[in-house]
Amino acid sequence: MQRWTTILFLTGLSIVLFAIITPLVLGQSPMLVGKLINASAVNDTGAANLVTAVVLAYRGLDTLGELAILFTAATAIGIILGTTDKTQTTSSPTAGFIVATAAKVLFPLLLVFALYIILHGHLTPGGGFQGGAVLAAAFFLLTLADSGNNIKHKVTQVIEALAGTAFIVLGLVSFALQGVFLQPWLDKGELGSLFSAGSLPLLYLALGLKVGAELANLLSSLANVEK
Amino acid sequence: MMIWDDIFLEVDFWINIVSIALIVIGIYGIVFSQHLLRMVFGLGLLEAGVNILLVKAGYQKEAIAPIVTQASDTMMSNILAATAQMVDPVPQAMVLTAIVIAAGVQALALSLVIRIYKKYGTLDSHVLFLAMERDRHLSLNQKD
Amino acid sequence: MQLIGDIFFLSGTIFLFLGALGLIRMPDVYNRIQAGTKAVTLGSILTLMGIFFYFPQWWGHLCLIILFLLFTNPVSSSALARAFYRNGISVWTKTK
Amino acid sequence: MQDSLILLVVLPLLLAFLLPVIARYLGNLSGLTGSLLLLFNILLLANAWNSVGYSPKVILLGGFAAPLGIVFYIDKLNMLFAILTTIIALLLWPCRTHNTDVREYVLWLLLLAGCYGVILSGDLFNIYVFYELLAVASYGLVTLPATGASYIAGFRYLMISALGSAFALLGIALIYSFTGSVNIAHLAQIIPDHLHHIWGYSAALLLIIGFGVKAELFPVNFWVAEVYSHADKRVTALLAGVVSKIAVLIILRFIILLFPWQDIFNFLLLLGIIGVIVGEFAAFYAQDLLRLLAFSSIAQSGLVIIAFACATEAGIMAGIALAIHHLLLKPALFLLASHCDRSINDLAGLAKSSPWASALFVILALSLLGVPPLPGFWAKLLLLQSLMAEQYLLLLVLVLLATIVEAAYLFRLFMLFYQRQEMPEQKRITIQGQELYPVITLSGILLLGLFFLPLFMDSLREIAMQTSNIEAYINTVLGKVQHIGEGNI
Repeated sequence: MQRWTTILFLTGLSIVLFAIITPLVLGQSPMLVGKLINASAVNDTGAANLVTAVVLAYRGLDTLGELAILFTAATAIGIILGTTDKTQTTSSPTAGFIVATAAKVLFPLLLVFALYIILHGHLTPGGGFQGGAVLAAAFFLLTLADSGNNIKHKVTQVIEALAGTAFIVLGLVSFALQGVFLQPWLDKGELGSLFSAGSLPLLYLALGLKVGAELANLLSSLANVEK
Repeated sequence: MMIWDDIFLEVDFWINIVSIALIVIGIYGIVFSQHLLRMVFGLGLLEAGVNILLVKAGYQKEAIAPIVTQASDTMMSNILAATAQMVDPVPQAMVLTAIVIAAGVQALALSLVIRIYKKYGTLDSHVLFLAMERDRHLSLNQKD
Repeated sequence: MQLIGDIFFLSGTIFLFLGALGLIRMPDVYNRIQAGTKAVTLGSILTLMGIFFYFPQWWGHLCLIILFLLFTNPVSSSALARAFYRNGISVWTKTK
Repeated sequence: MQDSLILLVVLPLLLAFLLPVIARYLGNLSGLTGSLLLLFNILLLANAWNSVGYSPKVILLGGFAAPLGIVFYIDKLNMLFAILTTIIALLLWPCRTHNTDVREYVLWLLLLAGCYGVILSGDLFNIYVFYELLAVASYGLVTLPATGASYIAGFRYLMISALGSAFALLGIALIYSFTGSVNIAHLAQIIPDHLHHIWGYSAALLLIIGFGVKAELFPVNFWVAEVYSHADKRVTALLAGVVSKIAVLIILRFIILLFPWQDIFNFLLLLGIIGVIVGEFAAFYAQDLLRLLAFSSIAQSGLVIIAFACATEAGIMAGIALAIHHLLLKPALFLLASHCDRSINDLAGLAKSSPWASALFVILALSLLGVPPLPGFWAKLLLLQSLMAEQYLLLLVLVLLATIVEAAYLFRLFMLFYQRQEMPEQKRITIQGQELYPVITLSGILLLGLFFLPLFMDSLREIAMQTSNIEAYINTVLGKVQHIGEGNI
């Protein structure tokens, strides 16, 4: 009986959702704000990647809030799981030859790749979040390969704090200079070159480091739950 | 028959189907399942379905990715002509935000699941609810 | 040219589908890892080769991606299998 | 001057990011930094209050004109809620001298940053982001007691809340697909006329249900009792007092600006009245004091929703009055009750062991009920007047019936308190210590407010007038650039 009511409910839900969603014809959205942003983004920010212009300039406060949410989640997980700061007294098994070798080869590659993604965020797809995720993966790979080489909690904490502060301070500097928080400043440079788009690459660098440290923190506290 | 052929060959139709399926499976996982881990997975599916709908809102027919590739071409008019044909970048930015938020919430939920499992040794929501009520009564009567 | 690419795509997606199916239907963890790794690796490589026939100018990127896949997929699956083994999950022995 | 209000959001975030590191050097002083920050915020708000004056102001984030970038919208209603949030947060600030976990302060700061962002923001997606920030911080705070029950309550809370957030995001996706904008002022030009059909309604329902989770709206409020009875008392006080009212504030903005349709108002009236009735009856049958207060909080939120759903100026005024009254009163009640966390029947004779505290509790509860000279009466009177004016007579009767039920359980409680029977020695409770200052301050504010009632009513009327002025909102945010690209729809 309960099974049938469940099925009935879900069928009804799908029909309702289908009725709501179907009139949204693909590719014909009105794009009121999008057109305006497309027309003015290059002029306003100097970033070749318009998504970056939206993420960091037009909707910069969303990004700050999102960063804060990640930080909140990491902090709350730290409280819930009670991160034990002891430096691995229990002898957990080593990862074995294959992973250890792979980590040695992959770690520098991943590091370079992450920095590339972060620093070219204003030119190509990618940016602080994606690069930060790769960065966290690189450091977590080291931990996997050699469990003695635990992610240093204190170091990530300092990086986390400094990177987050850097993001806000970059916004506050523009507040002090122009009276507007998170307005792009610095010289916009030549469109498409690495040193362009003013303060956006700096913001992305801070963002990437923050996200990387945050995710590494999160992974290490999930991995170090006392048995 | 022709109408059905048209509908089934539309990409739009299949995107809708996939997103609706993800949303419905996600709601089923959260509302009807008794297992805490399944609830977390359901949450992930639900968020994925909603994100597909959100990013779909920015798509334009025969438009290009919102990145200016001809960097050497510094003529402003050329750049404007290129950007006029681009898809809407705003939903992409919003989905990026939504994904990161969802990741944080799910990690938090998983850590709670770990804690609950360590405490009670089970992840069945009915058993856990009874255990919670029992704990509450114990703590109310024990304070004296 | 594009026909060859389509054939590669089709075979790639078949392998990917089989890998996904194996992930659900296989009886124990080790078999699942097997299906998940081998079939999916082959499927992705075939799909990437299909892309090569559509856009030949991207051969450099594609080669790098394929190399990366070939290098990382076996490593991750071996790490997973090792973790399961160390945690005492036994091998499926029933033979119907 | 009002541009510096952005610091309300930014400074708590900055301090939260820095605190884990600088706490190593500050030690026990690190809790104090948060209090100092809140004091600074009060100064900031007091400074901006005069400059906001009669016309609302807008802050352009990143310096981009309205529909492109994010805007903060500042009027007296927002300022009032920001000030009240700051005051209550300052009173509830968990400043301990020993056994400090700095991460608790961090979560409080992040929760407050989320509150300010939600109150001030004038952008739909930005509201969603800050609402999530507030929600995630509250998940962490709810599980702070680290008991098994608090983990389970926290998990259920997280699941319901995340489901609601996904609904809200779905509503935003629908709205964006139909209009191509997320700026509220811009949407207020488009939605009421161009989306007045089934899709507008579904987006409205999704958004209201989504943000209604924190507002303790009827179908999504069953987390309330568990969470409030298991969480830390200060967190409970903040969630029940401040956060739920902020969520109601968002819903008010939505129904005034985006969905001013009679069907939506009727739907909200229905949800509100069901919430009131369910809340009062559940409180009547509640077995312990914290649960009783939690259910009565649901009922009070329902009253506020009913008042707002009248959608007249009088209704908005009544709703704001009820919300402010509850916002000041509920934290005090929860703090008083936190020491009597046991089944109701064990509270017999409480008045003998702690006469002052039970007297205070009785006065506050009478105000909650709406007994004539107390401030709660005036707020409830406003509600009844606006219901009368709109001819919602059945609703009026139902509200009065719910009040009778409320009176029944509250007076039962008072009788227990003042029973002659002696309390057993080992069960004796005294209410004192750290909770005393916030309780006394809050009840002082409430009772002193009685003397300034006419003044207060005038400014409330002014705020309600400003809030219901849609044209002013649109003109302030979008400036002279009217009707951007409306022809496309």
